[in-house]
Amino acid sequence: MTAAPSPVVSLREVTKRFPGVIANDRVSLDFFPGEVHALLGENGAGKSTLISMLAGVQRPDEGEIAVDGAAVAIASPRHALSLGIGTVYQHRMLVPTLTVAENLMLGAPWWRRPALGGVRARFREAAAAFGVSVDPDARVENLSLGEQQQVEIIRALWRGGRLLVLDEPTAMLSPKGVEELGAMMGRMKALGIGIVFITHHLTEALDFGDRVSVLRGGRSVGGIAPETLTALPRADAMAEVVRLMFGTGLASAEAAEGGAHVPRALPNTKMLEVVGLSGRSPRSGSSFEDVSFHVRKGEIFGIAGVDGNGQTPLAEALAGQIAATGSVVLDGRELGPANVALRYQLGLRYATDDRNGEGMVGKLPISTNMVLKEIGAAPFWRRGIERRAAIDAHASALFAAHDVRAPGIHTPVGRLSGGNIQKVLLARELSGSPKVIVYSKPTHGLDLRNIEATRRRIRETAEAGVATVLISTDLGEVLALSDRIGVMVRGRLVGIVENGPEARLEVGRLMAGITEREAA
Amino acid sequence: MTESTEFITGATPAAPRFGFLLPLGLALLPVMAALVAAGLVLLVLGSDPIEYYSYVVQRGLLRWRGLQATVVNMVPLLILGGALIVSFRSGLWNLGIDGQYLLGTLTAGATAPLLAGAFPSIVALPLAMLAGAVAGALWALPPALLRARAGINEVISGLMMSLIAASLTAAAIKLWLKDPASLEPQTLTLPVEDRLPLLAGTDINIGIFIALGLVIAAHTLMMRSATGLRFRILGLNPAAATHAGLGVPKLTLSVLCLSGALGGLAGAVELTGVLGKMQASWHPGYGFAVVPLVFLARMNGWAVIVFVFAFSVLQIGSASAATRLGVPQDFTLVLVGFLLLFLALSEYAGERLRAKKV
Amino acid sequence: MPPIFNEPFLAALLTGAIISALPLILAGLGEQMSERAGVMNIGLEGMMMAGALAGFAATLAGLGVWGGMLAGGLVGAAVSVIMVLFCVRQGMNQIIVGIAITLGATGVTSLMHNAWYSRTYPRLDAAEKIALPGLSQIPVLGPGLFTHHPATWAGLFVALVFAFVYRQTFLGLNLASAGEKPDALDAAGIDVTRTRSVAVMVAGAMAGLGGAYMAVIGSGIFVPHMTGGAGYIAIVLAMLARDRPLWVVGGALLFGFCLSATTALQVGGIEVPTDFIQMLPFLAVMAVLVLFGRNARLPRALGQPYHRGQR
Amino acid sequence: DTIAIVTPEQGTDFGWNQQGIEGLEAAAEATGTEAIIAQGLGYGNVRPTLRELAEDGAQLIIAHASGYSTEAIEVAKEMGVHMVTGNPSEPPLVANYNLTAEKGAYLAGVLAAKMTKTKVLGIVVSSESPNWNAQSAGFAQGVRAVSPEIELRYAIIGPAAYADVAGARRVTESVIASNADIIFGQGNGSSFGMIQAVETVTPPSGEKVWFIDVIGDKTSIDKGHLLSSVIWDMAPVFTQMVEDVRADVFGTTTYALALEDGSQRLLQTDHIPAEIWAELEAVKAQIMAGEITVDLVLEPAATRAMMSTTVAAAE
Ligand SMILES: Nc1ncnc2c1ncn2[C@@H]1O[C@H](COP(=O)(O)OP(=O)(O)OP(=O)(O)O)[C@@H](O)[C@H]1O
Ligand SMILES: Nc1ncnc2c1ncn2[C@@H]1O[C@H](COP(=O)(O)OP(=O)(O)OP(=O)(O)O)[C@@H](O)[C@H]1O
Ligand SMILES: [Mg+2]
Ligand SMILES: [Mg+2]
Repeated sequence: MTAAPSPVVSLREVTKRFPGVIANDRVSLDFFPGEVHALLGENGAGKSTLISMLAGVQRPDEGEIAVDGAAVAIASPRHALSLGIGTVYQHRMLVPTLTVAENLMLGAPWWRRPALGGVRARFREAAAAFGVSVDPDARVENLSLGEQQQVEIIRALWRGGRLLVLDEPTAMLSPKGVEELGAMMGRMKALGIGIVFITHHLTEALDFGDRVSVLRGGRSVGGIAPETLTALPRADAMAEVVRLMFGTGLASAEAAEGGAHVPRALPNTKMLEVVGLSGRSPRSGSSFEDVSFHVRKGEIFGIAGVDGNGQTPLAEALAGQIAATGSVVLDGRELGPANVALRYQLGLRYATDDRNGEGMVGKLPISTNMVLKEIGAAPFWRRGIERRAAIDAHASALFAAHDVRAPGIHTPVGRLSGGNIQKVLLARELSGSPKVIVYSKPTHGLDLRNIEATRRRIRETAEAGVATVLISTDLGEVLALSDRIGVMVRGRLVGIVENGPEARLEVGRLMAGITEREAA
Repeated sequence: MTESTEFITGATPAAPRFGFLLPLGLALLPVMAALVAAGLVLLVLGSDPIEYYSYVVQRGLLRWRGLQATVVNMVPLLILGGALIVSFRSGLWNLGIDGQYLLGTLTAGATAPLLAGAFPSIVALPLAMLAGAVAGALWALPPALLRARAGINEVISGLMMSLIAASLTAAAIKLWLKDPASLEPQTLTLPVEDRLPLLAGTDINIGIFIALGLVIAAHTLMMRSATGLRFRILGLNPAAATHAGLGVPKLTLSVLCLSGALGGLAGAVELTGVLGKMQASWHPGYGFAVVPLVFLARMNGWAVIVFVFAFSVLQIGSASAATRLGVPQDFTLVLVGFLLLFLALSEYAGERLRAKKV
Repeated sequence: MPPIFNEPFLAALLTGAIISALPLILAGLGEQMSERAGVMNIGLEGMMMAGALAGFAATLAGLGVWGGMLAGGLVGAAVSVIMVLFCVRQGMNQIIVGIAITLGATGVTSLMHNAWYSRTYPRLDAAEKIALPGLSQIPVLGPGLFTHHPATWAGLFVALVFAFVYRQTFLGLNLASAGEKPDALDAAGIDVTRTRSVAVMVAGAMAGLGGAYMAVIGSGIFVPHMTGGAGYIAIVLAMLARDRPLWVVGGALLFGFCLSATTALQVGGIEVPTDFIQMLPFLAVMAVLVLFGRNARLPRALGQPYHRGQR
Repeated sequence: DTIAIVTPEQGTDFGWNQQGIEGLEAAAEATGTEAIIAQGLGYGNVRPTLRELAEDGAQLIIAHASGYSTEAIEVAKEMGVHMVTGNPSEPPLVANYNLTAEKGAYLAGVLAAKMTKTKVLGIVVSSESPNWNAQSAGFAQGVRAVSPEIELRYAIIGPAAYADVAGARRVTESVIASNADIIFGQGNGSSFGMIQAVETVTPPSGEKVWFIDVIGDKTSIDKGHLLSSVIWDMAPVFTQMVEDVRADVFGTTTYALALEDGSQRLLQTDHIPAEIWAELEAVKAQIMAGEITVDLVLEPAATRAMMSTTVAAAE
């Protein structure tokens, strides 16, 4: 694949400011046809902002965007589409009350009649090729975030165009899904379409990317050109990227792989015991059935599985957010009916994966969100009246400890970048003295440095005696952290595997559904 | 429970206590603009704007008698403002407020005269107010239950309950509560001397202090207390409320009933303070006067006081200005319309400025 | 039942029911579209008043019933431009602007009436009715239900048109998206502002038509405050019906029939306090809410201004 | 001196408000006093206006809506000003004026009974306010005096439908469709809706429909259907009041519309045949002579009863 000489789209000295932040600072980049351009950078580096200008959602404050060498002011998403720039945004962009098919067709002239028939068929193929089964007539609000993202990717691929921008498209995909996406990007390339590929997984970046560029603090701090990239041994390339992203030596390259698992001896006290638990999420309708497992003091119990297999409802049931049948025993105490507040007091924490949807109140300041689950409790409230000093002090401490990047603790959380919101959320759940923590995709959307930090924290809190349930679609992560691993398929816990050299294979076979119900 | 609520909760990261100063500053310009616009209408009507406006200020503000009327006029509006602050900041849109006000007035009208006969005012009036508050809360209950149990939108049910209340109170008075001595269908009258005490030598009853107290209380509750924060989270992101274990249904019930109680109290205070009796035809529709004021005040209690005061001056002043200059009373509607429009414009400009500062 | 319940009387009652329902239908359909697109139009009452005066004036000036309806629609749309400029384009608070519009329009029309008509109270001739061949011959029901001015049929037809638009066109999808997730619509390449502007102006036009119908066909005369809260009832119907135009029609007819029922009982000499009967339609709505209330969920983005790229 | 009136609506309704205002102006003219008109104040709390008028030097204020009574009496005592209301007199400050025209309505009833061809008469009211009730009942008595067979159709537009023209027209059309060929209509603004109906529809048997109005004289805007009107001329009453205030006997007598001084009378239009008018004059004389007594009925229930029972009697 020879990169065509002249770029499809180029950014020239583009600057974008937001209240309190310079999201992009004189960034210049070229995107070539038939080339996958991997765009890397830590949380808040300005990736999404940059592409939002390509998509016509934001306008540059300074600098210009050139298409085929000619400067254009991209006025609107419509304009962007008409220029052949298609985008899959980091946050979902589907209309929840419309069906998948209707969403796919959105944008046609208003007087026309939607011809659903053809779309259904076409979509089914595409979905199959993608290794997912989503009903084109399903209402989008009933899909998991993962499924929603897959639908959007398919939509973007359909539209084709000349430049395809993907903002963290793999964040919620299964390993198989990621492979498929890679293959598809390959096909697009062959058609001479340029692709901008944003990810936090260096491996993916290097697997699929022909060219790598890195943003840091809003600035473009360099990258690796195709020829160098092909020449360079993988390890060196990896090291180089890490250096660009974080300056020297801050993060080790194999952190990207999640680090290696070290077997530990654990006390035999069961901190959390789940027996025959079943339930379904009224919101999403997805459910889980007859799930049983236990977690010992200080143990990390991983739950692997493709998104959409009932992990979220399971987590919500454990947290007491949705009703469920069966028994959940915490530290020898039967928890009984759903009751979030009580469970929280007893030391059961749930770090949700739906940070914007339910984890945070976007319009409230970071400081308030940090104490969202302790409203009314001392020292933050006295006789029901809030004590700002205490709250702010608490917030500032966590703010620093978790390295949140934002103008200040009074910034509305909604303004933060995806990764930084995640940091605030973890900061809140880890504070205090938890006995059991249920993580759902704890590092999704985080950059390397934060992934490393977060995983270290998960380990430390576990070693401090916290029983941990780690739900993740990132197998590497599960293998890196867990002592034992359960696998969920279609709402059932199809097996539990001791972590070890054989684990990856065993888990893979379980996920593929090869062995049926030989739960330990 | 996934409903648009932001436009009623508004973006309010812990609004500073005097955050209303900016809107106030921004209020002067639009007021001028509105006066000019309405002034043109006056010219078309063939009367002198300057004369009209000076009358309004004269009779609504400068004249002692007028000022008193203005203050008295504020009482129910302020309490209703408090009720709306509670509900709007919680993302619940209690448009049943007029109905709750009516039920409160009716209940106070039915009980106060009897109670005043049996007990000294110091006991009777608080009891009547309590009754009014309870009635208001009860009237808010059906919409609250529908919303809490089945997620049924409270706007529709609220409006319905208001319309029902208008007929129900009228029927109740005509059929059961009518004062036999009066031709007009109305409840027994609470004797003047048994009403809320007046400030020495004025027409102003102590209801104004109750009202001011309630608005500030509502404001503080929402902005500084744990309960208030729970309410606001409910408004800003119900899913988060569930996630944080706040018990959404219970919160919804308490918000709407509290708001309803205040609504009822507004009626009870006005009845025991000024009206003395309720007429079958009594539905002043304060709600729709207060709603825009509360929005303009960005649900800030202090600002609500200011806007309600200005609004009352206008109401009292223009009533007599129209009388004196032969301008039809409905001109006031036009004037208020213009004011709201231009004030909204500046409120919006203010929000823009604020956004820049953050 | 008393002998007075003769066919002409029943016919008059049915006619009355339909005529008093139509303004609610027209305005309600408009509000429904506006809300579907995410704009809460509280100014409906004012737009109806404006339409009523315009329609009356035009017909009085000799433009005929259709001329009056047209004028009403145009003026209603014109008033709604305020809403478009301030709320849709600038993103100002829709409730304040809506109430401002209602107050302003009510006041201005009252002043105009005072200036133009308050000494002479001009009145229009009856709008000529046409009997639908066949249907209008049905005994008892026929004459009342199927003998109306064509504008009445036009009004009902609009409901079907709306239903078609919502189900069968991209416009329908666009409107729904603008109300549920405008950024998604924008990302799909459809201009949210334009979509909402159209919806709001349609709402204004429909409210204006409703007012004009009330003044030109309903009463044949204009007096201040004559819409008497019909606008708010229309808003409730729209919210209740969500995205089903025919529900608006049903709800409005329910109101109309309750009103006629009142008259029937009184004239029949059956004693019922008017206040109670006044409550019936509202109680009915509450009942509907309790039964089918779950459908009364409002669009997620209702009332929220849309600013591209804002977090 | 200064006298003032406070009315709920604008004085352009050819009815209650207009007659009140014109009456006051006439009285001011006659007694050489200054008149202040506060019109269109709605049905809310008018204490502020009353106080203001008193402070502006009005010695006599007419609170021209039954809903104003309580406020008016309170303010009268508070500010020592003479106040006129619909409630019982409390001299020296509060006087009652009972503006009920049951006698005039009785005459109207007689007129209608003699003119109707369908033998069905309609009474349409905008509310069940006492003075409407008095007239409806008076009308009914007048009709009965002529013939027991004639049927009465009594319909209320709504609890307070003073501006509901559409409703008025709808209800009136229904009543006409039930075969009424004369409508006795009472309801300020909404009267115009009734007139609209009278002008545009006919009963099944096709007779011309007549309208009998109350309080004001709409001849100037008639299109040929205005049969008559029960006129309330308030000038004499108001003049009397002013003089009594001067003579310090204010409120010792009740002030009422009377056939004697023509303050309560039936409007003569050229649609009324001369012989019938002559008979009406005779009936009027009998009433004044006390040979005919017209009961004053103010309660809604009692009023409705008069209609329904008679309907039953007619079957
Ligand atoms: N609309 C906005 N309003 C205010 N601030 C914003 C807005 N959009 C982005 N920012 C700020 O700009 C900076 C860059 O955000 P951006 O989303 O581009 O980062 P990112 O590289 O995509 O991070 P992540 O990997 O976590 O998605 C962040 O500090 C963010 O808070
Ligand atoms: N109706 C909805 N409204 C808002 N958010 C929703 C809705 N349905 C799903 N979501 C969001 O999508 C996310 C995933 O959806 P869901 O609850 O279905 O998970 P799932 O299908 O069980 O898949 P997994 O368990 O692997 O996350 C949830 O966290 C929720 O926030
Ligand atoms: Mg991003
Ligand atoms: Mg999920």
